[in-house]
This record gives sequence, C-alpha cells and structure tokens, in this order.
Amino acid sequence: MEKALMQREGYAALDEYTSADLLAVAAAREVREEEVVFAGTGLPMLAIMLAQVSGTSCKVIYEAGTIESQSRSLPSSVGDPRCVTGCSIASGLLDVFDQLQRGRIDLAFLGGAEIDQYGNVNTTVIGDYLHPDVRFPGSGGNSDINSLSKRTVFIMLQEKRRFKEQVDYITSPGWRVRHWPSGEWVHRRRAYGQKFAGGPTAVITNMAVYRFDEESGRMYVDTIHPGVAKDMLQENAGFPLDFSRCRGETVPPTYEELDILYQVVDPEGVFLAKKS
Amino acid sequence: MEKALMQREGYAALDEYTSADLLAVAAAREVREEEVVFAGTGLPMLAIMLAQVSGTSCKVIYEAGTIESQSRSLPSSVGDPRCVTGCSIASGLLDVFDQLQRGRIDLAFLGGAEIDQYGNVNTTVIGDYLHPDVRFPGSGGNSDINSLSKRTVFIMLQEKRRFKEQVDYITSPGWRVRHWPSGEWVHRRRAYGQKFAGGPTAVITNMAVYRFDEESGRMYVDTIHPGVAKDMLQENAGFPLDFSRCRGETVPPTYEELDILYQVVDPEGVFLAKKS
Amino acid sequence: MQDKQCSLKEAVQMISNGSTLTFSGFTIWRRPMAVIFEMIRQGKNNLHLIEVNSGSHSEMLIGAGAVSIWESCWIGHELYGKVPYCLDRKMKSGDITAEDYSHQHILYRMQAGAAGIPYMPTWASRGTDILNPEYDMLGKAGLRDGQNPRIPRQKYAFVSDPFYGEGEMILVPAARPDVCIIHAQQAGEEGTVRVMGQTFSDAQAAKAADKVIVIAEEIVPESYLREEPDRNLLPSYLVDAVVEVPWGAYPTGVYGYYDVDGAFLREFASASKNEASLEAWFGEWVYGVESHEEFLDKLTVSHLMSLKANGYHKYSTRVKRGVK
Amino acid sequence: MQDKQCSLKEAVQMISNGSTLTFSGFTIWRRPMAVIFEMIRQGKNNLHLIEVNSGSHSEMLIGAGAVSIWESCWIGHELYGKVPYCLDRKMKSGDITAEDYSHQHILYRMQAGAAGIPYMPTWASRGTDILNPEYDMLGKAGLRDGQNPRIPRQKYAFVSDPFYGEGEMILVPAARPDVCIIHAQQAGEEGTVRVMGQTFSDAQAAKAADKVIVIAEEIVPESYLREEPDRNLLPSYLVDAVVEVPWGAYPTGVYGYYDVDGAFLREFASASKNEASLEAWFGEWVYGVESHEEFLDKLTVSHLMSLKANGYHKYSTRVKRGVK
Repeated sequence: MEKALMQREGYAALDEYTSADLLAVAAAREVREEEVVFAGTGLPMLAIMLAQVSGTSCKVIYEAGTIESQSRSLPSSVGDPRCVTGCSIASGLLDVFDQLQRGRIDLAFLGGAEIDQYGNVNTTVIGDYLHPDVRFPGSGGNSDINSLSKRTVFIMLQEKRRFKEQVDYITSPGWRVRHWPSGEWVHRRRAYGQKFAGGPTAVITNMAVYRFDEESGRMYVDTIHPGVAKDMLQENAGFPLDFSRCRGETVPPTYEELDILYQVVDPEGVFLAKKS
Repeated sequence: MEKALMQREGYAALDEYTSADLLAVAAAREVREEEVVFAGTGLPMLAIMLAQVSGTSCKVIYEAGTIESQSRSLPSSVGDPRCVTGCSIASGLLDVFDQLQRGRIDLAFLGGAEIDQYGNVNTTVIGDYLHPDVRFPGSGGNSDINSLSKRTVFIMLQEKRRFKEQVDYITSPGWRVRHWPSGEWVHRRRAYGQKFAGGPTAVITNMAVYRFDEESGRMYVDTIHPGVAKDMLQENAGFPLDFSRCRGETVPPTYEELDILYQVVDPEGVFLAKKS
Repeated sequence: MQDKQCSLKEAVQMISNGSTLTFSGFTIWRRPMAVIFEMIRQGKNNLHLIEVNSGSHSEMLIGAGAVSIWESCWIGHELYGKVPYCLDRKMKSGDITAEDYSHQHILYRMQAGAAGIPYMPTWASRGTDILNPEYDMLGKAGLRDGQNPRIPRQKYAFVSDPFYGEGEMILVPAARPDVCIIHAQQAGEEGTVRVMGQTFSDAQAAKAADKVIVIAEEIVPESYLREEPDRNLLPSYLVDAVVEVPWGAYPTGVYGYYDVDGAFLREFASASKNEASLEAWFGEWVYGVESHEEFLDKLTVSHLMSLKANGYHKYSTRVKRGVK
Repeated sequence: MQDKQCSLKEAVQMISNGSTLTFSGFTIWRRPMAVIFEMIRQGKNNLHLIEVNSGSHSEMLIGAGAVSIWESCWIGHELYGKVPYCLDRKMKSGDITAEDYSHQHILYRMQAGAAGIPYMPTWASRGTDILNPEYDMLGKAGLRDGQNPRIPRQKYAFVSDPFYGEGEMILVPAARPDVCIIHAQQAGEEGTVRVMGQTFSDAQAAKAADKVIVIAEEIVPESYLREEPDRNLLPSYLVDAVVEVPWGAYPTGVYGYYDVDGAFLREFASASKNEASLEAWFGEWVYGVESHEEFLDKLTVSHLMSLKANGYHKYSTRVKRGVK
C-alpha cells in the first residue's frame, strides 16, 4: 500500500515502526477470545499484553506461578512481582505445569534460538551436544509448554544460522520429531498419541510469518513483512522456503497498536526502543 | 497401690477416672519430645492435646490439612476449623500425605473397629468383604498413616468380637500382612522393603496396654489397667493373650492430668463425660 | 466475558444423570449440601461418585437412590453416626458397586486426574486388603472393559522402581470426574474461587473434573479477590457456574462461617437406619421444601445463629457441642 | 524448643563439600545470594546442584569452581545475559557434568522427592533430544551405578499406561538433595516460613531435601505467622537453621522487598566471559568483602533505595529498567 493510503486507514508506514513492534503486533493477532495463553519472557509478554489491552479477553499464565495476570507494569521476566498484579492465582510452578499437562492451555507464545523446517526449536547448544560449540540456557519450560498446548506461536529473530534444515538439538518439539526410547523419526501426532493436542502453528520472525502444513509437518511462508523481499527471506534461511501458499504482505501495526505498545504496555522501554 | 497412698503421690484412684480418661492419659505418655505426631479424630486428639498442654513439645498434624495445631477449643474432627488455631500451615491433604510418605511422621495415634493378634486393624466391614454383615466407614487415612509412620499407637475399645485372632479384612497393616499382588502372608518388613519405617508399637484399650514382639509380630500384654483382672482381659479377647512380658499395672492418671483433660482439653465434654 | 452466575436450580440442571461426580470438602465439612438436596429434588440418578473422602452428603444421595457407583476411602458422619446405613443397604441389595481405596490412594488418583497423567505411584497401605485383587468390585461388575472413559482398566497396578531399586510401587489410576461441585466461602463474578482455612483436596477435585460448579457463601468483586491472589484456590476459567447460596453447606460446617450441626446430622444418621424413617426424613427436609430459602426458614434464625462462626476464632463459640 | 537461629557463616558451615544442593527461587528471583557468596568465600567444592531451574547464583558457584555436577533445565541471567559462560567453559574443560531435563521433568523430579516416591510419570517434552539416551551424561560419566544415593540408576524410564491405554509414559526419577537453601521474606523464631507472591518450586525443593536452611529478610514472631497459616510455606520442623539477612537475595529480586539489580547482573554476566575478568569480579564483590554487611555498604544506600519495593505494588516504582 502507498504511505498516504496506509495512514488514512490507520496503518503505520515502514519507517514508523520497528521489527520488534511488528513481531509483537503480529503475535497479538494470533490470540482468540477467551483463550488461556501461556507466555514466556520478552516479546511474548508484549504480545499478550497488547492483545489484552486491545480488548481480547484472554487469560495469561506465566510459568513461575501467576495465573490471569493483569500487570500494570511490564514484567521483565516471568518471576517478576509485576506478574502478580491483578492475577487470580499466585501460586507456583506445579500448579501451572499440572494445568498445562491437563490440557488447559490454548495457546503458547515462546521464543527460540534456532528453529528448523519442521518447527523443532533448539535453545540448548550450538554444535554437537556431546562437544558443544556454545552452551545456551537450555529448555526451561519451552519444550513442555509447546508440547502440551493446543497451539504454539514462536517469536524469534530470523538469521540463516538460526533457520536451519535441522536443528543441532531438539529442545522443543515440532511436527517431525524423534520418538524415544527408539529414536525413530515420526510425526508429532505419533509421538504424542492420545496426548496429542496440537503443535506449532506459526513462527513470527522479524521478516515474515510462517505456518505449518500439519500433514507434512513442514513450514511455509504465510505473509512477508512490508519491506522484505522474497530473496532476502530465502537468504536468511538455511533451507528452501515454501512460498506456494504465501498470502502476501503481513498487515503492519496500526497507530493504535503502536500507541498501546509504547504508552501502555512498555512505556519504560524494557523491551522496546522507539524508532527514532 | 492403696487408695490413700495413691492420692498422696498424686495418682487418682479407680473410682476417680473413667476408662476414656485412662486411655487418653496412657496414650499421651507415648509421645516423646519434638516428635511429629499424626492424630486421628476422637481419643487421639485428647491424647495429643494432653501431651502438649502437659509440656511435651510435640507437633501435631491433622489429616485434613493442618500442621502444628495449637487448638484452644477441642476439634470434633480433623476437618474442624478448631484445628487451624495457632497452626503453622493450613493447607490440604496433599501436603500432609506427601510429608507422611516422605517419612516425616514419628508417631501416629489411630483408632480401629477391630484388631487382631498381629496388629492388623479392620474399619471396613464385618464379615466377608464380598457379602458383608455390616459396612463400616472404611479406611480413611488409617492405613496410610499407620503404614508410613515410624510408630503407631492404636486406641480402641476392647471386646471379644473386636479383639480377634484374624480380622475379617485388613484395612490397616500390622506386623504380619498380605503381600500383593501375590497375596502371600509376610512380615511387615518384607511387605514394605526399603520403605519400612516401623509399625504398631502399642494398642491401648479400656482394659490394658499391649505391645508387639517385632520379630514374631505378635501382640503381648504390657500393663493391665487398675481394677482389671487377668481372666477378664482374656475373656475379652478372641485369641490367647501373651502375659509373659506383663510389667504389672498401668500407671493411673494423675490429678494434674485429669485436671488438664477436664479443664483445658475438653471442658465442653465433647469426648469426655466426667465420672459421676 | 460470559456470565457464569445462575440459580441453584439451573446449576443442578447442568449435572446429567449417569455422570461421574466429585465434591469439595472433607467428611462433614464444607460440602455442597444445597446442591445435594436440589439433586435429590430433581431426581438425579445413576451417578458415579468418586471422592477423596465421603460423608453425610453421599449417604443422603445414596439413600435417595441417586448413586450406582461409589469409589472412595471413607463414609460416615464422624462423631454423629459411625455406620453408613444407606451404603450398607444399597450394597446388600446390589444397587451400588462400592470400590474401596485408602485415603492416600484416592487422593493420588485425584491428583493424577488434576495433572493430566493416567496414574500416580505410591507406597501407602501395602499389605492391606485394599490391594486384594479379589476385591476389585468394578472389575467383578464387568466395568473395567475400557468402554467407560471414567473407569480405568485395572483397580491398581504394580511396577518396579527402576531408579533407586526400592521395589514394587503401587500405581493408582487417575480419577476423571465429569463434574466437581465446590462449596467455597467466596467467589468473584468471573469465577475466581477463594477457600479459607483448610483447603482439603478441593484443588485436586476441581482440577481433575471437566466441569466445575461453585456454590459460594458470598459473591464478591473479582478485584477484591485479586488483591490477595495467594489466598485463592481456582482461577476463573476453570469455573463453569457460580451460585451464591448463604448457608449452602449446612448442616456441614464452613470455616469462618458456621459450625457443623451435629444434632441435625445425628438425626439423619438415625433416620437412615431403615427405609421408612429415611423416607420420612427426606419428606420433611428435602421433598417437603421447595427451595433452599424455605429450608433455612424452617431451621429458624435462632438455631442458625447458634452455629454462626465467631469472626476471630472462625468457629462458633456459642454452639453446644458436648455434654456440658 | 531448640534454637535454630545462627549466623550466616554458621549456616554455610552446615553445608558439606560434595553435597547435593537445591535452592529457592526462580531464575533471577529470590535466590539465597548471601549464602552463595559466603559459600564461595568458604571455598565449598565438589557440589552437586539439582535445581528446578538455575540462574546467576549457579553461574557464580560454577564460575568459582564449586560445582562438579549440574542437573537442571535452564541457566542464564534472563534479560541481562543469555549465555551461561561459566557452565559453557566448565563443560568444555570437563570439570562439570551437566544433565539436561525439561522444566516439567525436573519439577516432577523435585515433587517425587518431596512426596517420598522414587519417580513421577509425565507426558511432557516427548520427541525432544532431552530424552535421547545418548545424552545421559551422568550415565556416560559412570555415575549411575547405584553407589551414590543421590543419583538414580537411569536418567529416564518409559512404561506403558495400564489404566487408560494412553501409551508409553516418561518416568522421571526423584530428586533427593541433601540441603535446600531457601531465601524467604519472613521466618518465625521456631522456623515457620512465609513466602509472599509466587512460591515458584520452593515447597517441592525444601520438602525433597533432607536439611533446610532458611535465610529471611525478617525474623518475626511465630505467633504473627500463625495468625494466617494459609500464607505460610513450611512448618517449623522442616527447618534446620534460620538466619536473618536483610537484602540477602540481592542482586536477585524479592517480591514486596526489592527488585532485581539488572545492571549488576549484566556486569557479572559480562565479566564471566573469561577467567581473568571473572576473577577480578570475584575479587571485588566476593573475596574483597568480609561479610554481607560490608557488601551492602559497598553498594550504597541510595543505590539500594532505588530498588526497594513500593509497599502497595510489591515492586520498585523508582528503578530504571528500560531505555527511558
């Protein structure tokens, strides 16, 4: 769209928002009414708070033990006392993880260091696990939350080395995974059997929104962010991207969404730095 | 002892206390300093509160979810709000039963409808379980608490039909039990293996105090209550009693103990009715 | 936000005949009695009760012929009646299948249900007849064929500990009730639940169930409950219906609100000894009143005031409990 | 009643070299930092950490060479440092055996320990390399021979669900730490512990351990804590030592008391990138001070006041957190 037209319709132009803003906005749009949403630290928090303030009556759960938070001040991580404000339950991990396993979570917002074409995420090591190049923090609840929620949306930075044909280590399961104890590669549905609840439905990066063909388990491009060229996208991926179902451009943030992000959700600039 | 001498030494005479009083007093004397004691409803509560008020610094746990109670008013059952007064933790069953299984309980005070020579207790049915004569309330926590505490003291009424060679149904395990799934009769130690923590150490009835030979698993008479004759004891038991280790008479209540029971522990007469 | 508030009658209509139920409370404390009475009035039947422990409320449902399966570890009226006459009669007549577990076993069954796992391991109650395979009553009744998703294929299983060599564990199957009915001191308009004093096994029961109906002494603003979220039991989204029913747990007791009415329970326990006196009791106290309000009026204000809890002590200091 | 109060130095002397430890808190929140610093000063070594999750406190212990086994699911400094450089280096040098679990797995390991059972079943994280048997690092190190009672014979086991036919469960072994070190907001003189806000996995950690050391912001009368027993975390008899250490969790944050000091953690994270700068950091902030009091003085009052929590909000409203 042309800039003047965009502005008339309330959408911000390319030079008026950052890629973090778009990530948060695109993620917030994945939330449906009345959903119970599990959110990790960082951009997931921006997304869920944006969705809430925008009027989506979702319930947010943080891993460290707060349920239905209504934070007034953006938490810097899920253990932050800011998570407790206005929540219905302040308890602990056992409450939250039991509910997760009981099937109560509709949507999970998570991050990841690297991802592969099947949506497998690695936050543990770069290189061979037994002789790693770099040690990362590890799974945290990423794998559990992703494996037991009905839908997962990953929010991450896209670089060639992070968008891989196959991750070095499957920390968090995608659509084709290894079935232990045998180690056989199987579809996620088979690995989870009767406990299958869903899986990764979207990966939102600074360049595009990806979704998954649940049968083949493979990622495809859904929408490309404004200002990103197809070949730029491919250059920043370690496997051939599937553009066959691309619906066009990602809808940019509205001024209202940006206002909420900067005035209400993160006025301190904990995660967001305004485009200068 | 002669009545005048007893009184001089502070002990009440036979006509000055009831058998419930003696039960409570004898049970209270089983408590050691700093012990964590699990107490059931009824006489067990009188015993533990008597021990506490008498200065034994024990901690009492009630099954429904109160820990380290310091009740001011005698609870009528373990779910009573009176259990909560002065406690360190008001929680629920899971907390209490997890701690029990973790091996935190030193002593359990429990009741029972019928008992056998090995200390197996039945509170479930009279008669064949598949075609019962009378249905009783069932195990409650009796079996769990007894099976996982270091020592158990049963407090009960002695009648021939309640003191049996073998109980109709093992609700709560004694020293010779059935090992499932095989059903083989084994010593309690074998049934519990590494989880063996102890077992019934005393049965206090309205007539006598019994203890157990842990090797043979059999009950023997430890002390006989004042005023009870040996043959009267045997008449009220359904199996031959072992008097070989009898130490003589049960020490009667002191006036001070009776005062505590009637003035402090149960002034309302919830469980106690003063001898008229 | 959907409106979860409804009437007692509407809430009870949400419970289908044949469903598997569990309840808040412990023996004769904080039981959802107003719902029990209304269930009897509505003629519920063929219910499958699975309870961490049972009590007067279930003796009433059983006595009224509403129950076909009872799984628990205990039933009675505490001090006010030792023998569960209704269960005793219905077992003998073959109208009820009763499955006995120990307290820890069935608590762990509920916890497994709440945690979404099919079982929990435990060491409790080894050596007892509770584990006797001859006494698997649902098995004997042919109900462990996997047809009913609320009934596991085995009463127990035994599996060796592969980690510390501690021997054979007892595995107890998850409890998976359709509905849990909770009586709480307070609930918010959105459904957040606060329980005061001991929470018993309420959290496990509610979280194991697919649907939760909450009866509260008081409905209070959500914002009030959310000022102290560490005192709440359940988040709003786990709750499907909220009804405000003061004295709704009477004749059982509620921490901070009122004591058990021992005399009333003793009267029921005594009436339950035979069908005729039981019917008369139901006629007077259940079928004979239209609503909870009528029931309370029949009890009289002065009677209820003797049970009302003291604001500091959280129990009644005026109730006559013993011989004095 | 035995006196459990002691000094920080005495409490840390209760921790033996070679023991298995776990801690209160979550990532960079409510960690017993004063104990961590004192452990480093006392030269503790050969420790086996088993933690529901880890954080800056463990990076410090690892960096100081105190740790030989680390079992957890996560380690880092949240926003303030993504890479656990100390663990990274010690893994590469072979000084540490690191065993990865998922969060739910290790939480359930701690819960099994707290409940006195050898394992818990779970469905979490199927399909991941966390379950890859090639990645059983304690097994590879020959430590699963049953000799160490704190190390189970297998990392995982898989057993079929016999009850609902749901397939193969993951069994995770109990965690059985020697000592749990808890930083709490308040403790009574007898040892009753109150934790405010989120309780994280503190109850599981403390109950799984054989011994519990409690560091409290404030020691308060037992009678005060017992007026609201539903807000307490641990009963007195589970607690072996109590030490009052205001600001004892700094630079991690404490609900109702103070915020995380992000800049301080970022500085540590940055210093931890190589041995030389790490040694300099320890020299300045750990070995360079004699006591916790000296450490606080070095931080200055005005700095700490910027982190102090607002009495209503429970977090600091004055701390500079972002770019604005």
